[in-house]
Parts: sequence; C-alpha cells; structure tokens
Amino acid sequence: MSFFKGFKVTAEQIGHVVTVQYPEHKRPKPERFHGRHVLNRYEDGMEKCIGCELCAGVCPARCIYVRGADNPEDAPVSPGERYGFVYEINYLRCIHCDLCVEACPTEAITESKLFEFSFTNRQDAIYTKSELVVADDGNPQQLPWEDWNETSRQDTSSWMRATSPSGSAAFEGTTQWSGELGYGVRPPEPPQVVARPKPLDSEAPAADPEGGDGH
Amino acid sequence: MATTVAPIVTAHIGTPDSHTLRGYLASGGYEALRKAVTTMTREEVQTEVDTANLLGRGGAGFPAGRKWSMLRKADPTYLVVNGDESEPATFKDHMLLEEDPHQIIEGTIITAYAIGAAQAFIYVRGEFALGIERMTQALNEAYGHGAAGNRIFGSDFSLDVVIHPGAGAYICGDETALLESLEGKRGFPRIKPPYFPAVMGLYGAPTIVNNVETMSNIPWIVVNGGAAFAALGEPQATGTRLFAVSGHVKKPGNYEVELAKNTFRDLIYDPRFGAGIRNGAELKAFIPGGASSFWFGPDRLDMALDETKVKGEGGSMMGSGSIIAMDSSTCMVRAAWRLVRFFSRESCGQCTPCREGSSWLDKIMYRIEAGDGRPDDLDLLMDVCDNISPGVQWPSRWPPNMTTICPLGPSIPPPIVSALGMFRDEFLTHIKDGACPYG
Amino acid sequence: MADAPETSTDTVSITVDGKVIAAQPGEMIIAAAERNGVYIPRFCYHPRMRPVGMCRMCLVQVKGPRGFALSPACYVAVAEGQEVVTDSPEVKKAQDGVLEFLLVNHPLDCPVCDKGGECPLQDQTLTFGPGETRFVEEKRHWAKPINLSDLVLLDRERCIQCDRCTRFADEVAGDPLIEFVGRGASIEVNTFPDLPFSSYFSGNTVQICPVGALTATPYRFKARPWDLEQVESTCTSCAVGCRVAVQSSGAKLTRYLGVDADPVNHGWLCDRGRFDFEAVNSDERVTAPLVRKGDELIEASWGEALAAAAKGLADVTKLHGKGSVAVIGGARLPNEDAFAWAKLAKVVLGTDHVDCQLGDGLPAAAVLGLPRATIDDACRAPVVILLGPDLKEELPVLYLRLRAAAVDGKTKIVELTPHSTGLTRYAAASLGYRPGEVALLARALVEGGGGEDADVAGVSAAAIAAARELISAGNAVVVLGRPSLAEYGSSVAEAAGVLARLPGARFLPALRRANVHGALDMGLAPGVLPGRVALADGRDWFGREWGALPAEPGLDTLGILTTAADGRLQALILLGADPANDFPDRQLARRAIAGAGFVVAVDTFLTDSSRHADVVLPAATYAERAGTTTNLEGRVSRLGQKVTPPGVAWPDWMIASELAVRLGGDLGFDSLESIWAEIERLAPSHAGLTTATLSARASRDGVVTPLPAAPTEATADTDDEAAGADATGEAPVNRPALLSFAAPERAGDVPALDSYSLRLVTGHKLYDSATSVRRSPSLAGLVAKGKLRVNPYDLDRLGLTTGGRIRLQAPRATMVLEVVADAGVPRGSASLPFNLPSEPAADLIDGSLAVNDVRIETT
Amino acid sequence: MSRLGPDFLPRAIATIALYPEPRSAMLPILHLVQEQNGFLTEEGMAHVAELLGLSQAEVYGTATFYDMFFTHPVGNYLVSVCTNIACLLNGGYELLEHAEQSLGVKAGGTTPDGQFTVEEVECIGLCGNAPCLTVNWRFFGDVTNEGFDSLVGDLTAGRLAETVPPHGTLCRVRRTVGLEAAAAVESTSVPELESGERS
Repeated sequence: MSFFKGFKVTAEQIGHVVTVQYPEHKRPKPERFHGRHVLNRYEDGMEKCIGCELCAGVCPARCIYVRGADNPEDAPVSPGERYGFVYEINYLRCIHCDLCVEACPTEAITESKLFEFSFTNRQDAIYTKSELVVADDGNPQQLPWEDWNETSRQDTSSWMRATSPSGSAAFEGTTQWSGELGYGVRPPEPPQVVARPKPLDSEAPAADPEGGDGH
Repeated sequence: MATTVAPIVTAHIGTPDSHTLRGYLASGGYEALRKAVTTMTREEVQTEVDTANLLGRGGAGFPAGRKWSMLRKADPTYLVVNGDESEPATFKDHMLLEEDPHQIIEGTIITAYAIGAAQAFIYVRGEFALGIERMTQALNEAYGHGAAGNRIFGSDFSLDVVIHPGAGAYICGDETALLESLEGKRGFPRIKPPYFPAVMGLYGAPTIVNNVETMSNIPWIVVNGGAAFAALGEPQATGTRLFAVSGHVKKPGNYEVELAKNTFRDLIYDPRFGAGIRNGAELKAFIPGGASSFWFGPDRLDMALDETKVKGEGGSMMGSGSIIAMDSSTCMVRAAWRLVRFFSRESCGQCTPCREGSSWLDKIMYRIEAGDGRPDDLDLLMDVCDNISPGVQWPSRWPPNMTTICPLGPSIPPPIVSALGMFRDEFLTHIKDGACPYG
Repeated sequence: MADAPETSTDTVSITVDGKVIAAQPGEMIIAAAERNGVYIPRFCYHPRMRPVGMCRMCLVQVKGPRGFALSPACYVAVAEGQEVVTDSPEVKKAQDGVLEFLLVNHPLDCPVCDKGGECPLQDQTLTFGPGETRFVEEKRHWAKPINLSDLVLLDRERCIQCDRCTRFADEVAGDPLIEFVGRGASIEVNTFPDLPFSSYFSGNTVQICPVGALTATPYRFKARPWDLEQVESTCTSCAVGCRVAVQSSGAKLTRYLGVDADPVNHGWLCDRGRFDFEAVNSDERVTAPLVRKGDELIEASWGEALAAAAKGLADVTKLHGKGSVAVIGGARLPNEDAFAWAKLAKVVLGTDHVDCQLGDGLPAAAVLGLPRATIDDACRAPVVILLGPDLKEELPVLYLRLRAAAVDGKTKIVELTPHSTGLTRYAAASLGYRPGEVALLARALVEGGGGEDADVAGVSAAAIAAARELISAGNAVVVLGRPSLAEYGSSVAEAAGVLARLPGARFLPALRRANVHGALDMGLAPGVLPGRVALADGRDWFGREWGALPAEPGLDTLGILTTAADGRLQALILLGADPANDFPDRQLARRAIAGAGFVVAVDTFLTDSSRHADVVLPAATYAERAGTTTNLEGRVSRLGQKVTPPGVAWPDWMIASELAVRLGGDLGFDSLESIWAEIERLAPSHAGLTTATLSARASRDGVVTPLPAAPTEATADTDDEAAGADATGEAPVNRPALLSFAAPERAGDVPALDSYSLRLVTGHKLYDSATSVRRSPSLAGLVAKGKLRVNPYDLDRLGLTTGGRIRLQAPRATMVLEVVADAGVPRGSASLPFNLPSEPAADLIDGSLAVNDVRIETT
Repeated sequence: MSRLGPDFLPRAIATIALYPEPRSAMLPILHLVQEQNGFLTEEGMAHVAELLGLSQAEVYGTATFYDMFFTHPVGNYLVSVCTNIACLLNGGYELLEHAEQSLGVKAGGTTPDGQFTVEEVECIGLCGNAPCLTVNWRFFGDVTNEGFDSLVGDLTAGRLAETVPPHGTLCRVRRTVGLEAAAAVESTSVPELESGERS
C-alpha cells in the first residue's frame, strides 16, 4: 500500500500545469531570494561602500576582494575618510549565503534576485566595482550577458538583512528584517513594528526605544 | 550658642596696614620666628605643633605635626605652602594672602625651620594678582628685616622663600598636582604609590605641603604654646578655624570661630557672622564644606563644627571650610548642575571616569535643567555617579570610594547625589514639565 | 594548598582570585597576574614604560586595612600576602563603567578605522564591557585626521588619552614633540603648532596606540588585520637586529611590527626599519638577469647571464691569475648566503680580495678579535665608552637602549666624538676631539699623564681627568665604530687597542650595515675565514675539506678599489654593494668600476654602481627568503620569508652555487640547511649552533655566538699535538683558534691644520640616499638638506653668520650649502652628513688621506 | 616683539635662578611672556622652551593646561565674570548676560575694537561680594548692572589705570631679594642652546 502512497503527490498534480515557458516567461521570485549583488549608493550619488572589507572577511567562499583608499578630498566617492577602491566578487565561488550583506555596516552591498548570467571565460565571472555599483536611478545595471526580460525589474529589488540587532540590545536575539533600500519600500516585518531602533549610526548610537531627541 | 575667643589667624585683619611690615611689626609680628630660631630647637617647635594638634586647614584635615613627622629623612627636603585656593565659595586664603602676607611668611619660615627644609615655596593661585603682589612685597620686606634669607635673626638658620604664581587650574590645589605644577608641568595629580609627597615630593625629594591657613596658625602656636591652642575647641578639633560663609546669608564673609564649640547654625544665623538668610527667606539646604562635600538640610544646622562629627554622623566633610547657604528660591537642579560643570571644566583629564564622567554628568544635568530630561535620567545619574565613586549613596557616608587618582573624581557625585537625595521632586518636576520651575 | 609555590627570598606570594601565585618583588599586580594566566584589562599600562594609572581599566580589588578596595593593578606593587580579586561584581561594574566612559566620546567608526579588527578597545569592550551605552548626547568632534608628521596621522576623536604615545615620545625616544594639550574633556594630543612630530621613532606610537587614534601613512587603508599574514623575522635595516613581525596582504608587504625581544629591541623599531618595506615592494626592482650588450643592459635568462658571468670571470682569471678578481659587499646577505659567497670567492675563484665593508668600517680583527659585549652588558656596565658613529642616526634602537640606561642612571656614558651626537646630552662626559687624533685621546684617557693643562687632541686636561675618573670603576663596555668617515679607520682601531687595556673592558662593535657582522663571521673579509678565524690559522682546518686557499691575505675595499682604478685588478663582483654611492671616496670608487675590465653585480636595484656592470644578477631580498642574520652582539637570529621574490630573482646562495658550477666548482649546497650544517661543522665560532638549536622556541630572540660551551678554544696549546700528529699523519686537525686582535702600531701624527681650513667630520644620517630610503616613498621625502655645522667660534672667526650660504672647498670638489653654528662641533672642525643626495660629503673625501680638510668661502 | 625683550629677559633669567630646576620657572616666565605680548605667541613659547631647555611642545602642552594663559590674542581688558555657586546664587549669570549685552560680545569673544574680552570663569574667591568679576585679574565685587557699566566707562576713560594694569600683568612688585638665588642672578647667563636638530 505504501507503494502507491508514494505517488500521491504526483497524482495530485495531474491536470495542473506546473511548468512555464522559461525564459520567455519567468516566475516571480521569493521575497528573500539571493541573487547577484549590487553596490548601493546614496541619493546624492555617493557610494555607500567604505571599503571596510568586512564582507570579504566574513565571506565563507572567499570570493570577495576589496581594497580601501583615502577619499579624494576634492571629489569624495563616499562620505567619510575611506571608500572602496577595488571591489570584486567572483561568481564562480559565490554561494549566495548573504553573509556579506549581514556584515555590511552601511548597507552598501545587497543581493538582488538576478541570477541568470553565464560566461564564456573565467575572467568574466569576476564582477568588478564598475559592474556592481547601481546605476544613477538606484537600480542594478543590466550587463550584456545577463538575461533580463520585462519582469526582471522587480528582481532587482532585495531585502537588506536577516538578523540585525542594529546595535540595540533591545533586539538582541530577535530576528528582524529591515526595509529595502534600492527598490520601493515594503512594510517592516512584525517584530520590528513594536519599537524599531534607529540604525546604527557612527556618531550617536541611539539606544532609546522611544526615539527621544539627542539634545 | 557661639563662643567668643580671641582670633588667631585673623588677629591682624582690619588693623592699619596689616599687609605691610610696619603694620605687622606693630602687632608683634616676627616675634614667633625670632623665638623659634633663636631659642628653640627644631624638635621643640615640632613638639609644640604636635601638642596643638593643629589639623591641616586645606581640606583633608590631617594633623600638621603628624605630617611633619612622616617626612622621609633625606637631603634636600622642601616645604611647599599651598595657596592655590580655588574651591568654589572658599575665599579665606584669598583674604589672608592679601591682608596678612607676613603672617604666612612667618609661619612658613618657622615650619621650614622645624622640618629642616632647604627651600620653601609658596604657591599662590594665579588669579590672586593682588595677593601675589602683596606676598612679593612682604617677602622683600621680610628679607630686609632679617626674617628671611641668610642667617635669619642672627641664627644659623638660612632659608630662601619663593612666591610661585599659579596660572588657573583648580586641580593644582591637590598637593601632588601642585608639585607637578611647581615643577613647571601640567597639573596632573601623581599616582600614589609611589609619589607620597613626604617620601617623593618636589623633584623626588621629601616634601611637606601645608595650606596657607595652617601656616598662619604657626606663629601663634609658637608664641602661645601648643597647649594653649589645644585648649581651644575639643581635643579632636582644636583651635579656631576660618570659615567662609556665602550664598543667601545677610552677611557673607570670613569668620574665625572656635572649633567644636560652635555649630553651623551659629555661622549662618549669628548676627556677628552670617546673620541669617536674606530677604527673610527660609534656609533650604547648605553646603558644609565646599563644592565637593555632601549637602546638609536645615536639620543638620545644630551639628558642631567638628570634622569627626561632620564626617561620622553627617557623612560629609568640613573640607575647605566654606559654607554655602541656599534659600527656598534656589533651583537645586541648577545649583547641582553648576557645581558639576565646575568639576567637568576643572578635571585635569587624566582618569577616564573623571574626564568622561564629569562632562557626561554635566550634559545630563544641563539637559534636565533645560527641560529635556528623561525619566530614566535619574537612575542614569546615580549609576554614572556610582561608576565614578562606587557605593555612593544617599544618605551619604564618608569617606567616598574612588576610581580615580585624586579626590576630584569622588568630588563630582556629591552635588548630584545630595540634590537627588533631598530634592528628587524638583528633578521630576523638571522632567515632567519640560522646564525649570524656578525660571 | 596544593599549588602553593615554595616561598623564597626572591619571590613574594600573593593571592589572585583565590589562587596563590609567586610574584617578583617590586612587580606590579598586573604583570604578576598576567604571567600567571590572569589577564587584567588595560589601556595605558605598557610593560616598557612607567605606569601612569590614567585609563583606570585595570581596577581590581585589593585587600587593605579597610577591606577590599578598588585599586589600579598597574601601579600597585605586589606585597607578601596581598589578596587580589579580579572577577568580583564590584570589579566587573568598574570595568563596565570605565569602558562606557571611554566610549562616551569614542566614535564607532570601526569599519573605516585601520585599527578595527585588532583594536584593544574593541576587544576589551567585547570581553569586559557593557553591551550598550546610555550616552545619547553629541560626541566630541575634532578634525579627522591631522598629520602629526609625514608618517603619523592622528584622529583625536578616537584618542582615549592613555598617555602611551606621549609617554613613549618623552620617556623612551627622548623626543617630547607630542604632548597633551588642553585639559579635562577637551584634552587632546598634539604637537607645537606647525612643528611636526619628526622623531625617528614615531612609528612606535602607532604600534602602541590602543585605539586607532594614531595611524601610519604607509599602512593607511592598505589592508585589514584579518587580511594579514605574518611571519617573525629580524630587521635588517641596521646591525641592531630588532625582532620584527613581517606582515603581508596578497603578495605585498604591508607592515612591520616590533616584537618585544628582551635582549634586543624591547618591541621598538626605528621608522626607517619600520617603513622601508616599501622598497621591497618597489616596481623598480631588478626582476630578471641583465647582460651588457654594447652600451645597454639587456634582459637575459639565468642560463645566459650565469654563463656570461662565468666566462668573464674565467677569462680574467686565466689571463691575470687568481688575484685579479675581487668581491666587494655581502653585508646585505644572510649568513648562509655570505658563507656560500665566501666559499665561492676563496675556493672556486681563489681570491682573498674579499671585503664586505665599504671603507666605512673597521678591520675585521678589531670587530671579531676583541672581547665582545652584548647590548644588555652595555646597559648594565658601570660606564659605556662611546667611540663610534652617532648611534641615533646609524643604530637607532641601540641608541634607545643606551639612552634609557643612562637616563635611569644604570650606566654612565663617556663619549669620544668629533661632533655632538644624539647621546651627547645624556653623556656624563663628552670629549670632542680633533679629527684623526682619537688614538692620542684614548691614550691620554687610559694612561693619564700629559701636563696639568695640556690639551690632547683638542680636549682639555680637566675634561680628560674627569672622564678618567668616570672610567676608573673598570668593566667598561666600549661601543666601537667609526666616528667619522673622513678619517682613517685605522686610528679608531689603534684607539681600540689602547682602550682594550682598560681592566675588564669589553667591546660592542657599532658597524651599521645590516649583516656586516654575519658577513665578517662568514669570512667575507680579507685574511679571514668563516668562523672568526685568520686565514693563516685556518688554512689546514678548512683546506682539508675545501682544498687550496689563497696564499696571502688579500686587499680590503680601499685596496681593491685603488688597485682596480689603476687597472691592476681586472674583475669586480659587487655583492649588493654600491661603492659609487657608499664608499667614502666616491671618485675612487667610480674610477675603479670603470677601470675594472669585468664587473658582475648581484643586486636588487640598478644602482650607481650596478648600472655600470657587465652582468647584473637579480637577488631576492628581505622577507623574500629565509636564513639567519647576525647582529652587532654576534647574536644569530632567524629571518622569515613572507613573500615571493619578484620576477625570477634568486636568493644569493643559489646564485653562488650556480655560478660555482659554471666556474667548474661545486659548493655542495642544495638548501639553506645544508649550508648551515657546514657552517656549524667548520666555523669554529658557530660550533654547536645547529639548525635545531636555532629553530627552538627558546632561541626566538636569537643566540649569541660563540656558544659558551662550544669547543672553540681547543687549539691554543696544541702545537705539540699537532707536531705529533704530523709525525703519524693520522691525527685529526684541530679546530683553529678564534681570531685575536693585535693592537696596530702607533700611526704617525696627522698633519697640522692650517688656520684657513677646517677639518672635515662626516657620518651617516638615518634618512640618506641609501637604496632602502630612496625606494620607499614614505621615507624618501624625509631626507633633509645637508648643512655644514661649524663651531660658533670658527663661524665668528670666518666672519660668517649662521644660516648663511657658503662655498665649501675641498681639493676634490666644491659645493654651495648652508652653514649653521653648532657648539657641539669642536673648534677647527666642520661637520657634514655623509650621504645626502644634495650635499654628499662623499664627493669631498680623498680616501688616501688620513684626514680631510676643507675651506669655507662666502658665496 | 614676540620673544622676551630686554625688559623681560633679565627677569626671566632671574626667575629661573630662584629654582633648583629651571623647568619650575615655567609658569612665572609664561606670565612674563603674556605680560609682554598680551598672549602666548608661538615665538614667545619657543623662547621659553629655549630658556628652560625643553621642547616647544612641552611648553605648549603645559601652557594650555592653565586657564590664565591664552594662545590667541585677547582684548586690552579681560573681563572675567564668575558664575560659580556663590555668584550663581547672587545673580552671576545675570551679570554675565548684562556684560555680554552691554559690550556686545558673547563670553569668550572680544569686542571689535580689541578693548574688551569677556569670559565666564569659575570661582575667583570673592564669594563674600558676589556677584563679582575681575578685570585683568583685579577684583571687583558686588557688581550691579549699573556698576558694571560705570566700570566699563572708567576703564575706557583710563580712570582705573592705577588699579588695573594692562592685560597679562600678574605682579607689579619685583622680587628684589634673595640669598643664593640672588647671587646666582649675577652669574647666570642664557643656558647654552641645544645643539643639533632634534629629530
């Protein structure tokens, strides 16, 4: 009897169309799909990456290579002293674990839901900064070898991070999701609604859940 | 009721030309020194001071004679006189320096004789410009009179005295900071061990540091004997002491009174002294011993002027001998904030708890006073105070614990802890109303 | 208690957290606890500096008369029976409190901070601190960062006022150029306005800063700590041999950190040693062999280049005999490589014209043959006689050690110098002698005599008498080197011979080149064989294994260059040497390179010398190959390899081996270990020092040679045995005796100084035109303009004013430069740095003269 | 003239001679520099460093510790208003506010004509006459708003020249005596300068 039981799932699918005509038609991706990375910018165009190498440090696949440099005083690339001078991700090694996104102190690196790219040589699998950094509209650049269709625009969006106490002990151990930076703003998930801490700020870490002014 | 005794340190104040040699000689000046160097041995002078049980008048209240006896035997040794009076609302040394400089010099030279010092330095607070001028003039006159310099009054004893001006730093009132400053350095208090002045003081040599008022007592003790001094007051609090009374009293000023036989009430209310609270107002609280002491409410007015009692029963101190009366119109948050801000501005910056803690407390207090306080702030204030002076509490107890090199650290919490302890409601009103109820 | 240590007079037992531990008397609690595994957090405490108790992080509870009270563990000394608690709630609260206070004003810009990832403040906050802050106000703000100097940046926002850098500058370096400024919460570290922190030791402040307040420009944003890989090594910028951690990221060196080697550097490095790694990374390195084709040096394969070199050398030898080839240099090489080259030269090439010194040192016998002292010996000696270069400029960390000893009153310094040095202000006596007459002064110092008021070498009798008094205690350590390169080294050797007669005198040679002492040990000197053996003494011992050795002692560098310039020496091998730049008599060196028919250069860069070579062989350099090096104490310590050499550069020993094969010999080496095995077996001074001994953990700070137990003195009285052995023809040849120093004959008097002239004095500056400085961009900019220093009396006499420009005339050359008054230069002398690119004294010097005189004219 | 001039240099040298170690003369000599220049000029501090055999940073670091030393120019009249506890209770802040308004500068500032600098100071020890202030460190107690205005008037008119010396003058009385110290003044010359560059 158990033999037939095993076919139960299959049998239930009879009559349903479960395949789609890929690549002409693409399914919507799950909300937290881990695709290829983007390097975000602030609204004024400054890069968020400060070249701190925490992403490279945390990467279990050792696929990220970052070098920092002094921001040129007359034409700063990012706010503050340091910017990401070199930024490379080797997609032959990347396992899309998103730890780099978690580690990033400035939310400079996030993962989009784009994943369809192929290469004809190994060198091309290394995305450099010029390819990873978002375009002026804040969305990822479409690179020639990436397969985008009209639905892909929404795949360029991505959630920020999974576990984020944001420096506040009030949320230690609480799983949180913070809002999306690149593409639209979705409501935060339930645990954060109660009292969302201010993001970790390099100058004044706010620990006050009531958000009183810093005087 | 207040006792009446002949003044000791202020005997010449108010006499004509008290700050000149002529005026000083007219009232028997330099006879003590003459007596000491020509008829007494060093040990005899020490014995008199020991008998007098003269407690140091700088704030710590350590017996001067005992201090002298702890001096490490070495050559050279130095005497340093602390005239860097900067404690808020303390102005007695200021008066002595300006009005009776010769008495200080005489006391200094006698002390140097007693302890065998090679040279004496009188460190005068820089802001006391007139005091420095009068002291310098007095010193010139003293040399001319044969009371200082080579072979004083024909004896074998010679001494060079230097008037050293400070330059504006409260912390230099701490004896080790004063020594650093006297060595021409930043006034950073020294770590103890190893820099106990009596062992390793000025230039690493054994050094006695005594307060100006202490020095001013010495000539009288030499002339009248230690026993006569000890007969005043009580055995644990002998002699008279100069108190600076200020704030909301009718007659602020310096008053010399017999210790232990008088009370705070005498100083504040006696018509000869403070003469009561002005404008007919009520006394709300008073600070018994300078900015770093825990405050007293009116219930402590009848406590005797006796360091042992003030520390033991009162949990505070007489410290620098300054009494600040605050009437019912006073915003206690503001008063406490101003004192904390003082410490924050005067912290030397060495120890983390004092440097960072004082400025943080200043910011919190300012915020509360300005109406931006938060409910958690009161606990925060207490905990930050506790991190500076572990175990600080209300009602207070003496002595406080320290996490810093010098006592400036534990001086920061008393105003806050006292104000919070006695007037918590005022803090809460500030926070609730978002403004100071006293305008 | 089971684990109670036995109490003896030299330990005190204290209780830490309930455990009884043995502490040394006078030790601070923090140190005693740490040695016994209890780490008490700290920021301001540094074991090499006086405690200040400023950060208050190390508060622990110590039981006193009033019970347990919080006390700082960094300045409370241990006492018998003391009870200490480091883990109670009270201590924890105090630690929380202090860390919260420290973070009140400390910016949380860790991601951009170079210290992030290796920051004591980060680490201790995680270990001991609170999880959050309650500070909601605005933090303190300063401009970030500011330049304290060309090498050091300061971010005052991050500073936690621990006093480490300022204390270091004042207490250790003696350059109090940074200070606390302001007071209380607005206290900051800063320099005098517009006066940079230009200390030779400024990099140490970066290393000991417990936060990212001080950062170094050469490392700024170059890497993160978790990128770095590290190997321990020994610095080869000078002959002090500081232990250092070499760090790299990717294939590039990124940073050196001082390692606290107790007998040597106490964790300190000079800035030249710390930052000259940039030269290793330089793009201008020679990365492939070069062979001259006509006027040009053309890249070639190793095979071609070695063949060309071998052919050239063989041709010369065939035509002119074995004495027609000379080897100059070798001080850059590790010991193993120096040994291989010595063997190549003395056996395969058969020449003894080998010298690792460039006319700026002392005869090998004066370095190797005098009783040797260690740095520790010098720092503990009752008196140190300085007869050498300005240690602050040439051997900076030795300067630090001696300065500390003098300041602490542990030793007194008596200095014999022709111009004031960095140590002059710490010296108990500084005798400023007339150049060339140091031997006379030494004689007066040792023998006394002379008239009551007779000057000797320009030094007054009173000053000599005072100095005699100072050295009368005996057991002096003489720091021996070249006080000036404008006079003969033989006068110094003569003075050394005189000073050696002082009872108990020992010598610490102060030659500055990296491994010059190792190269001398390995026989890269005329008349010397490896292991501190004279050629004549070691002929049998080495000959047994090596075959024929040169018959006569060869020429030193001065001799080689003179002969080559005359065309009587036909081939030169430059072993990492640049005589055209570094030899005191540059003109002679340039003529010699031109005069030698065939020149082979083994080098890392094309230098003024190697660009004239016929064959250039690229060598691997520091951190690119392993080996050992020997410092001025004779301490052998290991070098670490961290990166790979650029291009096809080889280690020097490999070049020697390959060249030997092409010359028809075989050195018999296939690895560093095989070389060391032969050194251990043959070199008497290194007997017993096996690779295993060197690699042992106990040898991390190096091993001083010869080993105390080594069988090196076996042959002093073996004449009879040897004779007996000859008779039977069977008995083994004994190890030869170590070289001994025979005081040279008294030299003739130096010529009198005419009243128009000044006698030239010259020595190195730390930042000069050396390759490692020029090729390190961070250091190259620090090279100063040369100024002529003259006694104010002479300046007056010549009618000149300080700061004016003058024309300096010497028979060899004329140069225009600034003159400044300096009372530290004796009358009749003029002092000019030796090797600055713009005003090189080396252009003025005639190496054939005992002293060099110059004249000053107004421009 | 920023280094110590002929009027001040001998006083500085005599001061050094009073102390067992030269560095002790730091504060008195810095006062002299301020008396001569009105504030501590860089050249003045460098000169002190020379006289005491110290580095310039040591002098600078020490000077900035003390409130009475200014490393920037201040007005001819330095008006220091106390606001500490005794004055606070007696209208010190009101007096400071009045002073700021009446002179038209904030505490720490100097009037455009360079005459007055107003600063808020900690207790200056005249608490019996609060509120109080000093002008060039000469004391004025029980200062009312009107009293302040007339004080400013007197100062501007030069009527107080007897009481209030120029800014920076700490002590108008010269020490004329001494024992070993006085003898030493005769023979002391400027200490020999540090030779060579400090590096």
